[in-house]
Amino acid sequence: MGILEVKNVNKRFGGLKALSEVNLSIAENSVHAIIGPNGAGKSTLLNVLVGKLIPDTGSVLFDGQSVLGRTPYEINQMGISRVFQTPEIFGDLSVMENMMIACFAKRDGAFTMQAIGSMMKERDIVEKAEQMLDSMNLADKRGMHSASMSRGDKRRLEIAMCLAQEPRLLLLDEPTAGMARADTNNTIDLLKKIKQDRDITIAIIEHDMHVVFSLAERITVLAQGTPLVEDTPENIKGHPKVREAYLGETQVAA
Amino acid sequence: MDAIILQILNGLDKGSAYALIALGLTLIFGTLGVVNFAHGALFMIGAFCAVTLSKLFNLSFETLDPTKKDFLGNPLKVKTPYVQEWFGPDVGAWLIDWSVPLAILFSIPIMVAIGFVMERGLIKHFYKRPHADQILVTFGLAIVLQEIIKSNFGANPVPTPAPEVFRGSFDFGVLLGFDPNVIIYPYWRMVYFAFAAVIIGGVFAFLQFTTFGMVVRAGMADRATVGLLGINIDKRFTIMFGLAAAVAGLAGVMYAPINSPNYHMGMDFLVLSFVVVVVGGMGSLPGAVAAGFLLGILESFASMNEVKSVIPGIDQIIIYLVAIVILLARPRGLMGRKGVMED
Amino acid sequence: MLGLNRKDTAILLVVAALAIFAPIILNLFPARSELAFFNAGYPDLMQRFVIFGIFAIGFNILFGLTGYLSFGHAAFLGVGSYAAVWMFKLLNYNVVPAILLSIVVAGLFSVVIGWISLRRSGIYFSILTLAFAEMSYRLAYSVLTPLTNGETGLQVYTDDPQVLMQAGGHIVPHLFGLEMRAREVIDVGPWQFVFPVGYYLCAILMLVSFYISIRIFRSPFGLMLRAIKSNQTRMTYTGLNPKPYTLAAFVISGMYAGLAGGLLASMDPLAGAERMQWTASGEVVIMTILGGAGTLIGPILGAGTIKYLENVFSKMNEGLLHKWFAFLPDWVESPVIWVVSKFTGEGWHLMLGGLFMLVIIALPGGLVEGGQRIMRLFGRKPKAETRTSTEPAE
Amino acid sequence: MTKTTLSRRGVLKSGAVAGAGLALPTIFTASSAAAFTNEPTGGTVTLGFNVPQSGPYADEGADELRAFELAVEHLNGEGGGGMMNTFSSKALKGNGIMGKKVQYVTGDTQTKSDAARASAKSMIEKDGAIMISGGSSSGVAVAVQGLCQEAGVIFMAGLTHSNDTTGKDKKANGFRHFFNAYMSAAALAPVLEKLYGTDRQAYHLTADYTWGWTQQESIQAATEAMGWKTVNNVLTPLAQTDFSSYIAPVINSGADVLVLNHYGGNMVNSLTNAVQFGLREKQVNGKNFEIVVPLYSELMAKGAGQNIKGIVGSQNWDWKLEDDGTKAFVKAFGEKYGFPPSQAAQTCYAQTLLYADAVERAGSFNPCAVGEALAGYEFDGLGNGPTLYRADDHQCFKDVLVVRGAENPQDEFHLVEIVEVTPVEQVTYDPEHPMFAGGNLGECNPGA
Repeated sequence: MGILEVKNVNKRFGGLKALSEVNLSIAENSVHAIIGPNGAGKSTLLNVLVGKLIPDTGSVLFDGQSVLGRTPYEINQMGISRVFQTPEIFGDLSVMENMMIACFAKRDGAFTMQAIGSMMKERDIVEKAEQMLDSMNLADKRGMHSASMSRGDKRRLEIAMCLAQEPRLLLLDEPTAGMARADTNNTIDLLKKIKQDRDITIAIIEHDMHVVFSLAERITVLAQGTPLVEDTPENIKGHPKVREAYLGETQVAA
Repeated sequence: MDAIILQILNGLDKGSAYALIALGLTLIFGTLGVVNFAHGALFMIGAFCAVTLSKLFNLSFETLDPTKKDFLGNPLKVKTPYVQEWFGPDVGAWLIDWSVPLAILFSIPIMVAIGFVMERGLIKHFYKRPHADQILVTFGLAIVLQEIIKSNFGANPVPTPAPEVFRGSFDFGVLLGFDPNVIIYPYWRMVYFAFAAVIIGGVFAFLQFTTFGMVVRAGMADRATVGLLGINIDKRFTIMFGLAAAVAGLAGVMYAPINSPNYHMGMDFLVLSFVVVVVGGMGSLPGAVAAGFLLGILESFASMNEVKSVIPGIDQIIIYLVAIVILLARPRGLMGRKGVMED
Repeated sequence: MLGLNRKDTAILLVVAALAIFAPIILNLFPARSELAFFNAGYPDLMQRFVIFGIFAIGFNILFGLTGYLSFGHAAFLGVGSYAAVWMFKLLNYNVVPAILLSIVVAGLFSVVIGWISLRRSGIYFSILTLAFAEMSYRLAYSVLTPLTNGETGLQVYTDDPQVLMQAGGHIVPHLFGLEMRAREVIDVGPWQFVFPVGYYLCAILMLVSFYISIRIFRSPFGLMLRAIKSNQTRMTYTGLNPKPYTLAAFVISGMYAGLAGGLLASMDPLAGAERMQWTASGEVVIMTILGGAGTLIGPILGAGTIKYLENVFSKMNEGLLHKWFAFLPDWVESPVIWVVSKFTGEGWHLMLGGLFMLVIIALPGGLVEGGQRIMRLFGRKPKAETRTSTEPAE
Repeated sequence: MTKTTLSRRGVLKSGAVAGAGLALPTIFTASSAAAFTNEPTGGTVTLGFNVPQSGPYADEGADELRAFELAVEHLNGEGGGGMMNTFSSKALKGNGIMGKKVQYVTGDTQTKSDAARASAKSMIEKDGAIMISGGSSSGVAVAVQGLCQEAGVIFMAGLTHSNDTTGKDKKANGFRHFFNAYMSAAALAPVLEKLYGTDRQAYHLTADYTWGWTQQESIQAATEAMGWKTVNNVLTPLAQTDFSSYIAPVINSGADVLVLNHYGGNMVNSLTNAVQFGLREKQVNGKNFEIVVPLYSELMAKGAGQNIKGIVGSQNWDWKLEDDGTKAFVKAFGEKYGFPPSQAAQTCYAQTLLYADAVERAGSFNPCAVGEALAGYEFDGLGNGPTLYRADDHQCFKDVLVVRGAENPQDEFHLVEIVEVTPVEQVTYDPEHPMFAGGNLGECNPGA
């Protein structure tokens, strides 16, 4: 039994069948990649997992509990954090403030009324936030306006915020999209380190095969809204169906 | 039945004014992404174009008539309009009588020019600013414009009648098989409705069938992409602003005979037209038109005695009530697009 | 001090000093001089400064922090006033129950309106709040006249129940016997300073409100509100529910508005329906943005500026202008007066409209930004207020 | 009145300065030496003119302000003296009021009770005004009157037509020269009977706020008393601009008279719409359809243009009256400003003179003394013929004009013509009349 169990999920948009009979199991503490060509239903699946979309039929269980019908923040509080394709951070706030918000969310839940509590009293939050920034090499940017950071830094901040919540499952939506090769490699190293340092399950949706094959322990290939194969990277690489459906000749060479 | 037909007529008529104003407002919003609180003022300026032309035609020279006395007991100064002197009494009188329709021609260049100046001089600098700033600066502009009108024309309404032939009313009921005098409707209001229909149709046709319109519509959908195509979208948007100003102005010109224009009529319509645009859905042209007519008709129904006796005061709040209900039922109004003005 | 860091304490102390010494600061000019026209140190205006200051401080908690632009906040001011006057009518003229009830009623009212309106965001939210406020205004003016006394405004009549009224009791609003309109007049040379009781009650409440608002700005709650403004998507995907936060902010600012309304009624026991009109809601938006939305002190500055200009410019008449410009030769004087008169007296709206435009165009951050620029000009690092740092002081 | 004795006088007080005879505002306070609020101690006295300068009534406000300026000029002995020459009381000498030069301050009521009170307070608290006058709506008049009562200054109401101003909301410190809705109705009824007969079906459109209701109530009572029937009374929102949906049903309702209980912009629009719908040309029940606008003003007639022709209504005063007072006033006003005064201007001018005269006769600025001098005072020569300031409710009783829109005006100043001057006896009512009941003048309040 995996930490995330997707069973018989179907989702239609009007006449278009975006997901059909999707079954997926992600094992705890694994790195699982979901790949597939454009329009394969990767984003729809992701949105189902985080509660943004509700499937027409099927079930999604996280740690044995259904996530269906829950709002994104409830699902997040269950232990699923999401990293977006373009980093979603609080651009108007400082890096430290971004970090603190994540720490508060972990400690206090979806809503607490601390209308006039003083931030100065929140020693533990401050410490934890600083620790996180340290570990992500962002400590020197703590006072910076986060919108003015480089894209790579924003990405690291976003991941740091997700990690501060100590999620059990981290969902990454094309984390290296639009990055230069050097940045991509840094991100790969970062993710490897994260995996090393803690007990966490990582699910990653990715285009870049280099990233996928550097990180993933298992790979699911989606095509036309339905899982084609699920296997280890080695087997996927050589799988004829996958070549046919998606990889093509060029990408594999890369 | 007759009462309902009558109120539908009233509603169409009111709705055409709302729709015209809302159309321009949503055009500016959709193309430029600017919330223009001065749009009501443009409507008001349009109405005052009609007033101005009528005053120009009435510019007079004075001759003393010793047989009559003025209020101080001095000989009365009799005024004769110059146009009557220059073109003869008949043509002169005709010009004065037809000053409102003639003001259509007079107002278009003025309104377009005002639109250009506004966009280039002020609005342009606010594309990137928060909507609250846009609201405030255009609100400030609206106050300035209306105060300028006030200091020139006074606060009192200025009567601006329709041409003689359009005064009086038409017996609709007879046409539909009712008794005479049951459903009568003023000629000028019918003219207004027809005029609004033409303008609305014209704007839609312009956007639908011209290349210019196509580019603008593409720009409304995705400004960045159109910019990448190397098309100078800014210039076109300026022209759109002029067009929207002209639409508001024309709505005002033709409205002048319905209610005597006064300097704060723009503010009276401003809030209402915003409600119309939002109910229709920000950035949706058909939505604005539909919402205009819908609210006009509902407002008319709400003012019926039969309705008022059931819910007292309903006519005071109907527009707002409908707006609330629609916005709760349809998050982006009748035809709004997702993600527009929601942050 | 009081759980504030040094900078915030300094701001609070400055505001407190301004409030305490306002009767002196605002009566800068000797009472009989020509310039006395520009004095503002009389009870009614001083009270308005701080009351509308409270209103704007509260509005800023909603708009400045969460970015939700309410166009119907005047409704809460209005119901606050009505609640207070009703307390005068039913109990007696003591302001304590009146003010408490006005806060409570406005709070309840804002829970209802906020709960509905906050289902939408952006301009849709603005229009919903506007619709509620306009409905309140129009009904108060007409159908609800038995409750609001309509056009005339709700006031206390001698035949009202006033069950707690004792024989010979106070017949004006008072705080346990201390009449709101009582005042101390002190003459210093040609200067005259008025120290009104009502003003000081308002000022104390304003300082309390301001202090609470600083605490909110600097609290985790305030941080969450700013997070809402910044990125709601990230917020929900960080496991936070924006809705109760926004609603809480809405209700808090509604209660501030209710307090302001209750104080208005306590200073002058008459509540008119116009208090709820959309223009009144627009006024607080303008005050906040003019002063500097999202800054601590901005709303107070904005409220004071608008109320002062409204008062001074609407009272300038041509007779006065003639007196002032009498030193000019006639051929200069007439055109000067002609121009100036367009902006004063009847034309004071023109001045106000022009001013909004000017400030918004030149100073996107409002008067606070103007102040910061001036500070910079004098070579000082603008350590003044910024919109962001809630960094905990170590 | 409770006196405020908050504490001892401040130690800083310099007796010499305070005693030096400065015209300082000494507001509401017992700690000053003054006997009443804003007692003028120097060589000048300050009056406060609170008129609408913004909003739809701004033009009316401007005309009121012109009248006030003229009155101040005359009081100070400048200009020709205007109606001071025809005024039956000769107490005014043209040397100011009790020898003190008259100064004035102005403010904007914005036709909102809140703003009007703020503006009046500023005049009383800051400028030391001893009397407040002006305004052009009843809501404002009642609000400011209440304020003046509390502050202890005299309020000389401007244009306010609601019964409440000197009825339910009357105050000892407040005085109204203008006529009211009851008087309009009483004056109109006989004329309407003469013009349109006793068998009429009336349809009322009424502005949905206090003034509209009192006027509608008054007109309905007066017309029903002479045999008319009231078919319907429809309340219209104050903010309404297009009245078509209210006018359209009138045609088919069986009514043959439309009564528009509207004022200002409301009236201009509703009348314009009614004429647009062709009501004036209709024949109903075998009679010509008629429209009545109970409260008229020159500015409204101007705004409605040709639509006003033949429409009957009532006015407090009109510049075309032939008495000496009117002539003197029109001459003074016309020569100064180039056009004849409105009824709003006349009432404001008369109120200013009446106040000044009362001060002279009382020999004191004390509001209580002034009030006493005004209450029950009979005078003439201010344009309205013999007039009584009734002591019971501080309402002036005088003739009321019934006017009609002129068919063929010789110029823009002749838009209305006088049909009849209804004598004062016909419009007088008992102070306890039900439409005015429920109020109480209370005690006069000198403030200090």
